[in-house]
Amino acid sequence: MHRDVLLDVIGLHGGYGGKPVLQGVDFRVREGEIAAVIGRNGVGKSTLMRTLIGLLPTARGSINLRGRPLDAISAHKRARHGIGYVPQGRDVFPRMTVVENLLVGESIAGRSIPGRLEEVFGYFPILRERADQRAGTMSGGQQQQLAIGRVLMGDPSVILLDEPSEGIQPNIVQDIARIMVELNRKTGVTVIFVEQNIDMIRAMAQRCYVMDKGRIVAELDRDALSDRARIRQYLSV
Amino acid sequence: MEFLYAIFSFLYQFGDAFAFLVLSACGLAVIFGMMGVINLAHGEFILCGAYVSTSVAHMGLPLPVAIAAGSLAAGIAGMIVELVVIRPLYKRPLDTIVATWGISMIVTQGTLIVLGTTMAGSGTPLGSFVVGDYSYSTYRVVLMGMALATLAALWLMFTKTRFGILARATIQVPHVAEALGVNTNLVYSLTFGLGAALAGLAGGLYAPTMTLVPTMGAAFMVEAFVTVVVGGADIFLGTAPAAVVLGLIKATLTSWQGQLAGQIGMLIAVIIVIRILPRGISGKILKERA
Amino acid sequence: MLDSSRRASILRLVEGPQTMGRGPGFWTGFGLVLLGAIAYPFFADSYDVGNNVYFFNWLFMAMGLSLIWGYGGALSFGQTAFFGVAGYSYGVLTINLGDAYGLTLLSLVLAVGISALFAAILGYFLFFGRISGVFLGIVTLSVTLVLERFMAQTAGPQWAIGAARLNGFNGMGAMPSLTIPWFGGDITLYPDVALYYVTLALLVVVYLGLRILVNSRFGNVIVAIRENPMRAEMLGYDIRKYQLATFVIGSALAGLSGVLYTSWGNYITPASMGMTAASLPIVWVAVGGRTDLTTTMIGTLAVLVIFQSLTIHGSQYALIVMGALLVITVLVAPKGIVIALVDLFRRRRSRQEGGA
Amino acid sequence: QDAEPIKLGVLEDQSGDFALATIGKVHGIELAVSEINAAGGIAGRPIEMVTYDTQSDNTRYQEFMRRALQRDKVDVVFAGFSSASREAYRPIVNQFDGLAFYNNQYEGGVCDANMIVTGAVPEQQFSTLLPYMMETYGPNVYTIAADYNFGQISAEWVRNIVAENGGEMVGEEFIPLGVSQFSQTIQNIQAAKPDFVVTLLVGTAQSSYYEQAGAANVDLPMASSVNVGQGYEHKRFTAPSLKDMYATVNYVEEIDTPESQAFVERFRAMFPDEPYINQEAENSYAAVYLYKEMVERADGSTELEDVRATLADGTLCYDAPEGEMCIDPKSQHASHTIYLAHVTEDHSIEFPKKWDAIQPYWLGDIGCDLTQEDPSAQYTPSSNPSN
Amino acid sequence: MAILETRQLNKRFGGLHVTGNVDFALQPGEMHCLIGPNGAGKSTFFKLILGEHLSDSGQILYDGADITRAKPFERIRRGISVKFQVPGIFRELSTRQNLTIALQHHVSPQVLSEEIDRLLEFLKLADDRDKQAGNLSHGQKQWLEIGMAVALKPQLLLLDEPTAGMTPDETYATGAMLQDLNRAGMTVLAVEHDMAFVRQIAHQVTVLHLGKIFAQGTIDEIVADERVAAIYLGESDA
Ligand SMILES: Nc1ncnc2c1ncn2[C@@H]1O[C@H](COP(=O)(O)OP(=O)(O)OP(=O)(O)O)[C@@H](O)[C@H]1O
Ligand SMILES: Nc1ncnc2c1ncn2[C@@H]1O[C@H](COP(=O)(O)OP(=O)(O)OP(=O)(O)O)[C@@H](O)[C@H]1O
Ligand SMILES: NC(N)=O
Ligand SMILES: [Mg+2]
Ligand SMILES: [Mg+2]
Repeated sequence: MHRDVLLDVIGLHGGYGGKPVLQGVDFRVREGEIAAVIGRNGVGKSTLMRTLIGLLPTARGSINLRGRPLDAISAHKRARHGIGYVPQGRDVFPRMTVVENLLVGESIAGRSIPGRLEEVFGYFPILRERADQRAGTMSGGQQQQLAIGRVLMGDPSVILLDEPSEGIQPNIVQDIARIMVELNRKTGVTVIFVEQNIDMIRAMAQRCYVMDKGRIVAELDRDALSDRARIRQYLSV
Repeated sequence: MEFLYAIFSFLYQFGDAFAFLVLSACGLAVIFGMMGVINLAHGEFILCGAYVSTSVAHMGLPLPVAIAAGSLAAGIAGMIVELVVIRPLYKRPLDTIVATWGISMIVTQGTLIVLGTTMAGSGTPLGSFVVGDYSYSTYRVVLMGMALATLAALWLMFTKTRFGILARATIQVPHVAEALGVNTNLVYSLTFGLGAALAGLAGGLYAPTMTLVPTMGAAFMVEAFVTVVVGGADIFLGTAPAAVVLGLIKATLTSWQGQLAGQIGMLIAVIIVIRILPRGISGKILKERA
Repeated sequence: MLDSSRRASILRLVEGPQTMGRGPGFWTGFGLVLLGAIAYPFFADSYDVGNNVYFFNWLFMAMGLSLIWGYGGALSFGQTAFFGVAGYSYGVLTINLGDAYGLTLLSLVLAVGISALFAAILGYFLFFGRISGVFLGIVTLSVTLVLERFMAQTAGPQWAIGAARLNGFNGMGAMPSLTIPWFGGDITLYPDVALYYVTLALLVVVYLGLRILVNSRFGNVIVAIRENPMRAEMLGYDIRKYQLATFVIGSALAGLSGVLYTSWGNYITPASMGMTAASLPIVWVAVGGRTDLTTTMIGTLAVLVIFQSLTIHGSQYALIVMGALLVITVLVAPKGIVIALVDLFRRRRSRQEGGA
Repeated sequence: QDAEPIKLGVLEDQSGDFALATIGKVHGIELAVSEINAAGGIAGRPIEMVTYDTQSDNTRYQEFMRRALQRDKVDVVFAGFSSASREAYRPIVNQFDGLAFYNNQYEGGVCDANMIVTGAVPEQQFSTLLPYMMETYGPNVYTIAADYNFGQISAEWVRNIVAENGGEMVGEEFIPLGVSQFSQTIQNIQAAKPDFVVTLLVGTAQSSYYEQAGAANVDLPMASSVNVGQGYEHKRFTAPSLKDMYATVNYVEEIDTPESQAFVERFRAMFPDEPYINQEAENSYAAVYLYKEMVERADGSTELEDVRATLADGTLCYDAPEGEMCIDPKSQHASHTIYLAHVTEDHSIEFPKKWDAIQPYWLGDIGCDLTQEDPSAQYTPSSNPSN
Repeated sequence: MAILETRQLNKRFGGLHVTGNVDFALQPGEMHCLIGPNGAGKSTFFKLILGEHLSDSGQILYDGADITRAKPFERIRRGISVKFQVPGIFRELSTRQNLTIALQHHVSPQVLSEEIDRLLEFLKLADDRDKQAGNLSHGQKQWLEIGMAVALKPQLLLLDEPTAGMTPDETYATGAMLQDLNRAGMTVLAVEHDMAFVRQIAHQVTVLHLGKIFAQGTIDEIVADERVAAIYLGESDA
């Protein structure tokens, strides 16, 4: 299968103020692919995600989306290019209701998509049940579902997920993986996700990048991903 | 009949205190209550609204137009201040105390130097009416109506419009709102501008009834801050009941024991209310409701 | 001579992660500044000496606020309440007790004690009621404004305590200055050299004492409460007691400022508890960098000196320049002006060294 | 010749809440100084002004009074608008044994050898005003007054004089400084049905009363010792909110004697933008000339004792724009020509009455005699050596 | 006697009954896991035990004493310690200072420094000792908080999702550490969604569902329970 390169990251350096974290990240993700990023705590996975969406500046190197460099444009404009970002630690809007949280996600598309709210409620029934609850009082796992539902509201063509399984009960982890795969099949959405949960990686990923000390140090393809032990080994590089 | 007159007079006094608290507080409720910016220059936005609306009125334009112009001018001034001074400070809101204190000094003294020590008033319109033994200013009834209308408009705007939702999202978790496609800089600018415009509105509305001097904003500050804080984190749930409670206490004590009692009584009420509701009135409402 | 391990253990008391100034370099600088301060009266005229005492007077309140707000995270907008209570107490006590036999010193101690007691009662009400954040700020502001408005209307002759007329908005005057009993006649501490040294000594003692406090276990706990009160409580600390203790100490220092101010000018006014007066300490402390005692002290002194000289030389533009300075400071020096200058200096030096 | 200048310290509120009423005082001093210097100075010495902006902040008075006396070593200092500021600096003047002029109308009673007062005092303003008002409008009086010493002591004067003249206080209300909302006060006044209202309002916030009372159509005559003459409310608020306000002033710019109009002309020539030349501006102007007269009579000495000695015979006078002002040796206060200023419906001023050479007699009557001893005290009707 | 016992513990938020008549007992020396669907009330149950929320009715006993109304710090002083679900650290203080504040209670100043170094080493935070804790990565914050909780040397350690965001190896190491501590006498109650971890450490497992105790037993019993699979585990291969 030959698909176009969607996201091309070349020699990416970045981090926080004076302190570099990313030290030359190279990888490419094709249109319609589901790619995982794995690695130990503190190697820079979340930093990579934040740099991709534009919450952190590119210090050197470049990020290209469908051939266009993103580095100079601000986060909200990147989102408007159809990138949906689910941060680690959920970061829901605590004093807004569940529905209001979802509505904010529409900004990715810049418009309200008819029927989409119902679709999201279909994926995550708890959100319908708690539509008027303040998001900050939801349980951890409920918030995670909300955070995922929120980006789906904006019909993104690329989804960045930072540890989506964190705090989620096992059967819903499976559901989320299934939803992502299904969405990917139906709409061709590209998914890049950071994960530690081997089951989820195996259930979702078509390709997997291994990160260490601010660099991509290995790439696992479909075959390699069928091997649990191998993933586990890479997770603890 | 006497009894009805007495009731009317009490309602009028309460409404008067309520309107002053609400109109003083609304702009601050947006800028401080929502955005977390401790705006010690709130009074100077009020000053801006008052001066501009009075100048426009002196040009012969009708008062409503003049008031709108004052509010607009304050709003634009607010957006400029936001861009230049406030924007770098969202991550350290406490520093806005110093910055806005500085702005307040600059504006107050700048006004004195440029426009002199005072500006002639434009006069209170609409005359007076008599109920029982007392005659009342009609315009102050308009102020009460404006206070209610402002509260309603704000509530609708922030809970029912898309802008309102995005504004609240931006203020609660800015980086996530940004990452979800919200132009947070624009939202900040508009929100701060709105708060300033509301302050300007208060200035425009009260200008015909007050002395116009560069320090006039100070007259609104204490009332504005205590109302917003007693209201608590959720300004839409909090500001109105806070103004009711404080207005009632102030009006009752003032009529019973005079202005000093009204002032001190209101401040003591603030202390007691916060002691009973350590997260303000809206904190209490939210807890019950959640 | 101190042997080196003794010296190290003394240093450990006054140094630590909670204070920026550290190491021999800092203490050498401290010593030099102190020597300069001690020598100052020999080179300055008596107006300047007295005027400097006036500046020193405020530093106690600033350091107290740094402790409460910078270290403890509780923004008290009403330190002036304690300033005023202590100032008026000193006035009432000395007018009634007189200034013989060192009774003014007793009055000083009592007045500071009264303000501490007041802080303890208010603090109990606040912290045991779990009031925090802006709510704390507004309650403390309300308290100081209530005091201001109350005192402002005590003009009538019925408002007197013993021989002391409270005297309303005009303020209370004619209380004796501090005196030190001495052989062959008391030394009256007018704003002059003797008072300068007494105030300077107090300043050094309070500064070092606070450094010891913030670098102690107690200091660790109060900064922990600032960062995350729930976590601090979940480590087993009764955070209310720590907050209360911090508040009382900081407020007693505001009280000390109040007494010194009152004695300095033989005058205390309700305006010193009003809105403007209440905001000033916050501005001073924030400008210097509230999370450190040294920067607070330097910043406060700088603001006081600059504001006064602007007022003297800046005519009607003084307030505009002051305002602009504040805005610019906040924008270019996020951690306070002192820390920004230190950083700048360090960067310069490292660049020079790198280049060499 | 390089004669050593006479240093004149000036501490006035050029910014903050009181600036409205006090910038003109500084200008009045500047005008007098330029005139005197142009005419050869005081006893051949030029006057040099050392001016500080006290920012309507009592603390600043303390800082700068010390500075003026101790550092600048001024020969005399003109200082203060509010009585509170005067009381803030007075101990310092005493401590350094300086000489200060307080050029402001006030509640009276300061018996202090280091102070000379050119402002008008209650016996000059109220003993004239209140009998006239009661005769014209009736005996029932309601006082609203700023809630501090000035207002309270002035109100005490009003109370006493009303009683002495057979009138009745139907209400008395004290307004904290900074209050700007008066709906309840207006209603209280209407409830009491007075024949006229005495307004002793201080500061710009309180002057909002007039607009609000006008809007509510209170329509009662008013009387004041401070308003109009200081804050020119009739110029700042729209007619007819100050209709039938009567104020006893020793000066306002509308006084149309030739002396007054010449003064206004000279003033406006130097300060074309001056919004209003109020009574304290004239007091300040006259004070410079009074001081000049004192120094010259003391043969050019500026020593406190020499200067004060020139007052002893009670002939130290100056032909001020208002008329003759003389310093009373016992109290060191000035005598004044008092004008009854009446604000008409269109806010123009007419002067239905004028009293010449009203003496500041009260301090002397109760036993203040600065030629004999210096208590450095402030007395009130209810608290003074005679009772 | 149970070290921790709740009797008929109830908590509502508005109309929502979050904890319903929970009778729960934990034996000294036990390693116990609490599992259950998102929103089951696990974190709320912890907060009730700790006093962050006060229960509407029911009783909480610790070591035989009634602590239902006790202040949070009093409960900690009795020997309970906690790691929250959302990391609770002192963000602007260094990693080192965070640990100092936890340790200074009961460690003498002489050995404090060594003790901190040991702990930093163990938490793999030695390189980040002077970093502001707020700038640690998500996983590092979790480690730090576990470190602070353990530093109190509690009798009873409560852990709310201690291994969320950890790699499988790190999860395993955490489990091993807890087992060491348990052998030294510490009782552990952990909320987890990671069944491998639960299997590794738990003597007993309690399933909470809709605020009620739904099932209890060993991990094998729980995994075999089809009702638990239906509401929680799904097609697990744990
Ligand atoms: N806001 C920040 N400021 C400074 N340094 C930071 C900040 N956030 C993270 N870091 C540092 O950057 C490095 C990478 O952190 P990052 O959050 O990207 O790790 P991660 O791979 O996502 O880890 P985890 O699996 O724990 O989430 C870490 O050393 C961390 O301490
Ligand atoms: N303050 C609150 N107000 C209203 N509802 C609340 C509040 N706190 C919690 N809840 C609700 O109570 C229920 C239990 O929440 P809790 O956080 O205890 O769940 P949990 O079992 O820890 O879930 P998770 O595994 O997702 O962390 C949830 O439905 C949640 O939405
Ligand atoms: N003297 C006055 N008005 O205070
Ligand atoms: Mg991460
Ligand atoms: Mg939970």
